[in-house]
Amino acid sequence: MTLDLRIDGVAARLEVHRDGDRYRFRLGDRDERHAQLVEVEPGVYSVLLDGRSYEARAEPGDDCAWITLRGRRFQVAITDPRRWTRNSAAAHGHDRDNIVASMPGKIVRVLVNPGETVQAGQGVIVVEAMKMQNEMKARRAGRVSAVPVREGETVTAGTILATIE
Amino acid sequence: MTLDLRIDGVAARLEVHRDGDRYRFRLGDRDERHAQLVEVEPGVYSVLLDGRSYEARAEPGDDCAWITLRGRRFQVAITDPRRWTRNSAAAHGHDRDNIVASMPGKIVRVLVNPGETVQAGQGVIVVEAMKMQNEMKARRAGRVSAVPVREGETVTAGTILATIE
Amino acid sequence: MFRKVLIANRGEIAVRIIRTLREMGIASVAVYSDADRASLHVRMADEAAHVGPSPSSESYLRIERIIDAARAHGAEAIHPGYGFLSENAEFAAACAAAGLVFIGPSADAIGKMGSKTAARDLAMAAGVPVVPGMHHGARDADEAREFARGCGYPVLLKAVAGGGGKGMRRVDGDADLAAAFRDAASEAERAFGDAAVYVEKLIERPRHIEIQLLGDRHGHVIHLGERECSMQRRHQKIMEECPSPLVAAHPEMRRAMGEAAVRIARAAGYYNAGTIEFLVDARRNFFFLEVNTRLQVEHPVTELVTGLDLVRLQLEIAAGEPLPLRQEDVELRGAAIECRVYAEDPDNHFFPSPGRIAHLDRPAGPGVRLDSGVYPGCTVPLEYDPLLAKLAVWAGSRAEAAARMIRALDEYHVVGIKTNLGFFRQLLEDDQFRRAELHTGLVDEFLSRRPVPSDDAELQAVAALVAQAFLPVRTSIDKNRAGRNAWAAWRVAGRDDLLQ
Amino acid sequence: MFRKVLIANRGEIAVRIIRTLREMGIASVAVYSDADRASLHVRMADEAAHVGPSPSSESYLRIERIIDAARAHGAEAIHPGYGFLSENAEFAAACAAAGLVFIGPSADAIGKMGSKTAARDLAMAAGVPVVPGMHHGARDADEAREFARGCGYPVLLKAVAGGGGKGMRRVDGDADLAAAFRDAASEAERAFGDAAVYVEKLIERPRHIEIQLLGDRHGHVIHLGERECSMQRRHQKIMEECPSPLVAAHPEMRRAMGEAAVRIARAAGYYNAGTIEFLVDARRNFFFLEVNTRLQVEHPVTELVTGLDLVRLQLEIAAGEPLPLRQEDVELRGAAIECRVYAEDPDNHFFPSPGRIAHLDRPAGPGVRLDSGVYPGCTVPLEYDPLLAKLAVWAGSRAEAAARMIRALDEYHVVGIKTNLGFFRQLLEDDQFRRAELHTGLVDEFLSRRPVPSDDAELQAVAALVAQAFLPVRTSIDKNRAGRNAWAAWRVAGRDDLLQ
Repeated sequence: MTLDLRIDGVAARLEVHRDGDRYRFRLGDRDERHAQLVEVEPGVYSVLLDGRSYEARAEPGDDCAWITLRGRRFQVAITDPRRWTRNSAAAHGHDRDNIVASMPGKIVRVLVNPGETVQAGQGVIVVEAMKMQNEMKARRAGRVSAVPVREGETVTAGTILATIE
Repeated sequence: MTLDLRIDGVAARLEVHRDGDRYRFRLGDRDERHAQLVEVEPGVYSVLLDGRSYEARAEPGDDCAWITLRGRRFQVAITDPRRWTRNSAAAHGHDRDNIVASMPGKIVRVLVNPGETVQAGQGVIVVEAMKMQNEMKARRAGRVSAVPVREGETVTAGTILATIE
Repeated sequence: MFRKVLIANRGEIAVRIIRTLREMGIASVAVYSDADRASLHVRMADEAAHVGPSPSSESYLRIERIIDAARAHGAEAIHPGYGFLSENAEFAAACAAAGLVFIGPSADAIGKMGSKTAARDLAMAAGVPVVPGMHHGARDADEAREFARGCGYPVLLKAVAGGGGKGMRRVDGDADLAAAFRDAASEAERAFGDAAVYVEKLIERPRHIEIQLLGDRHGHVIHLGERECSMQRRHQKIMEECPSPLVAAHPEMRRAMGEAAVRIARAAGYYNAGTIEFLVDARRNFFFLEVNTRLQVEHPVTELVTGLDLVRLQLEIAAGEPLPLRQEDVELRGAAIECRVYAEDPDNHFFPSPGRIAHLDRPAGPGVRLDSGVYPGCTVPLEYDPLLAKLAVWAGSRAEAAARMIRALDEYHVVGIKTNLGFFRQLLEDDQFRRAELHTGLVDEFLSRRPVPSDDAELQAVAALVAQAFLPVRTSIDKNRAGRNAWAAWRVAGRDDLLQ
Repeated sequence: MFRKVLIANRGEIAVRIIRTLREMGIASVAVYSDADRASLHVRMADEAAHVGPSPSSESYLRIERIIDAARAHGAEAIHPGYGFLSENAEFAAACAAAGLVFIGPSADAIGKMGSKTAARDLAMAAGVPVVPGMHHGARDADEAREFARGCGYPVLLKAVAGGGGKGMRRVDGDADLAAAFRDAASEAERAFGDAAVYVEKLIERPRHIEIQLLGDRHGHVIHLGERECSMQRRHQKIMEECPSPLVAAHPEMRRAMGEAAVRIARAAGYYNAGTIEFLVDARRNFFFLEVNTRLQVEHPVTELVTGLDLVRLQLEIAAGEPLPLRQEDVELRGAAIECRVYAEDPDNHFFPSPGRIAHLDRPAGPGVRLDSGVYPGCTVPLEYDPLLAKLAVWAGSRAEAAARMIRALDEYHVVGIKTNLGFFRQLLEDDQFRRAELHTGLVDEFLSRRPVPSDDAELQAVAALVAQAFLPVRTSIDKNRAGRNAWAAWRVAGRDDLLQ
């Protein structure tokens, strides 16, 4: 069968034929490969490819899987045309950068105002969680388009703290 | 609710009232106890009873559960009247002792003949498995009522090799 | 020896203490908050007492509740571990008042040494060099600025009651001082309930090297050599070594720093385990930094190299026994390294990453020691320090120990939450670390030069193959199988819901 | 040093070798039979080669397939582990012929020492006392009986090609000899493809103490002290110690036995790692028993006490490097104990208990080393030796090590198959073991006096409570919850089916 994948946001076509735990597959326009794959523990896969042994761990994500092997992490989604367009947009949507709270916390100080321009690495907002104050920095230079939180406010995980364009 | 249990083959009545992870229970005619129980991992239970902390592991058996805690192993079954009679019979059926193959193997030598009397610990049959020869001994003295296997025969796990009465 | 001991702590250190208690045939009593009912230390202890709601201020920091629990369970002594009440003189005194043995130094010694300013006076009196700094908390930003100008920038703002880098700020000039002072004070207030902050001259690119002390209640004090703790992020140790590569190359330093540490301990009438921290500058001068009047997080590296069990020794000392060894009996063999494994996201400002551990593979084999407080399926609570485990290795040499740590990290997998395991993996391969050119700023420097992994078509192909096996796919051929695999993944989640 | 090494073995020893290879930056090639595709050593290796069907006679014992795999993967050397082809001179020669380095002694030395009778001649020539015995396999039961009468009963029948107690029988008089000879020969035939059996005088209640040897390819041979291996069942070691309590109490024995062992090795031109086994009688006389020309199962206790990595040393020696240490550099510190964890049922004649491991909790923490070949959900195959793991502990003294082992065993849980963990737990608390009054019959004596656990109403109550939570119950109130829990259990099973 043939699958449309998105690997770390980049579209790729996977052609795969399975016979028990043996696979014949071709990723994009690369050569066809032969591999053997066994799920040895739930979400843990042992893959033999050209005599090399790989152990990969899979976690479910939103509409995707996170695959970890040899210390590397890959986001892989199986896409259908409709979803593809949306996701590819997001994948290529590098024109804006949201600073997001990765866990619940309290806003201690807001260091920038909407409209200001910031340098990469410049402090944007100070959040306290788990008894530690963390200064969230801008990952890239740009203009602060939004700071939807106020000092003293408690935020939940996933809350957008600031947006840089 | 009240349950008829069989603990290591002995009948016992368990009266138990549950409120979340808190339990009020009475085993047989003992005093009522208060305990807290949490399944911390699948089949692994943390029990707090009178301030003491117990960790128990449960495995499914035939019509019963095997409970291991503090190095001890208990067989516990929840019985209904019909099953109860059958099981109690089995539980008390100490008048015959089957020597059973616990895994596949090959009969190397049969050391006794039906009708012979054997002493506790006397060798009855030699089985070879996993490259080791194991002499199966009589657990108790008695008369050999049956030896349903022949030398050279391969047996599967659970096969009765000899019966002592 | 005691028959029953209560551990006034949680997580990996509670588990580590329970292990030695069990080996000594002493019954253990765990304490737990609402968030910790299913935690490993409760599962492993012989007895357990609930001491309140999840916030530590309402449970693990409540002196009276801890002491009531010890009384109710008939414990004769209390081990405070590290953090929480471990350096709280009031708690030590309360234990004594309740007829319980506090496994640590006297309340008096904690009082003398717990305050950084008082401890510095003590060190100076003992003829040990100290870093120039204020002798008391600054009244306000102005007084702090005044002193900073006097000794010259850069300076450090530090919490008087502080520890673990909390309430600490570097200031490079007048301009930043006011804001830094405000942040440090508020952080100190939150962390220690005391906003007092003082100023100290900052030594550039120093090493952090500390001496492990051991003293019995009969006046006998020895040291167990040093630990190199220069690998820090935001003033928090993340990786420690024994011996210090610098001291190993200059053994006379061990003798000098060890003797200085013992002098300070004697001057304070100190007993049980303790640690004297020093800063060492580029010319190998050492300056007294502070005292930790408790067992250190990083004690395993000293245990691996000396062959001693520090918790066992703490218990013997607390029970009034004399030290079983003299200074000349202390022998260092080989090299040990420890990594502090945190639930945090190195790719997102090292932000804490609490949550449920869906899958866990632990390293083992030759020379690997894991002190862990978690298990597969457990939930890492939001309320506490996100230390999951300490991974320590021992080998004949530092290079072999580093290689062994990399091997162990490769065997270590935590699925469901983010950890800093991969970060350590990179750090251990850093040339400057391998050359042992260490200083407390090395980790931050490394972060700026941290290598970006290159694309790997081979791994990408394997990932694609695994993903198609793992994800449910809408095709006739693979429906059942793929569906089943995805199910498996969801069953893991579903299963863990039962643990709530 | 080699760039890539193939491991001609499986299970825990393959995993243990892979770990050192990884630490040395050497790529590892695993081999596997049909039964081992999902085994841990295949998961952990960098590369893997299939070498045949499940029976070892068609896979792990197939010399040409192993060598083909090494060639196909570009390995430069082969580590044989223990068992399988590790003491097969033909295999060592075949490696050499194929231009591969055999990580072990020369084929010539294996030939000389592999045959028990030849090895005994060698020992006698080196002036090392031996147990009276035949110098060749017995033609038949009559010749065996003749010799037995000569040296006097009791005697031992032993396989000429033997090892690990296979093909070994005790005979107390003429009457039993014929049957025992038949059994020993048939077992020897099956185990080694050689039915030859010889007779040896039996020393009553002996200790089994062995010396670890290490020799480089430049004629330099040293010993790493002894191991006490008297804890045996059916002539198989189940628990080993370093140092031997007897030798620790009489250090002159270490020197005498060590020098005797080195003399034998020199006489045979022996290099790489090897072990000389001795029997020691009640008057502390020692007799040469046999040579093991490979890494021992129990090597971890020597590693823990000497601080050396024997597999690393084996690789360095095989690569032609000189020994990195002299005899006087070998230092023993503290005490180590190892338990061989088997899938077997102590309550049913220790019958092997292969199958699926449904749940696995592993011990960790201070002084605990686990060398395991299994993981949760894996299946222990029927085809091979049922050794699951080796649990070793180190501590400052033997008593502390024993207490630590008990603690570690209490943390170790294998659900789904039977193991001997609980048996070790009892054995470690046996007075005779604690007093270190060891001999090779101690375990059998212990089995006859093995304590029967008394009823415990408290534990019974807990078990009842847990069972009602675990088992599905036909009542309205608890239906869902109980149902769910039982489901959880069945899901475990169902999940594991995916692993087939």
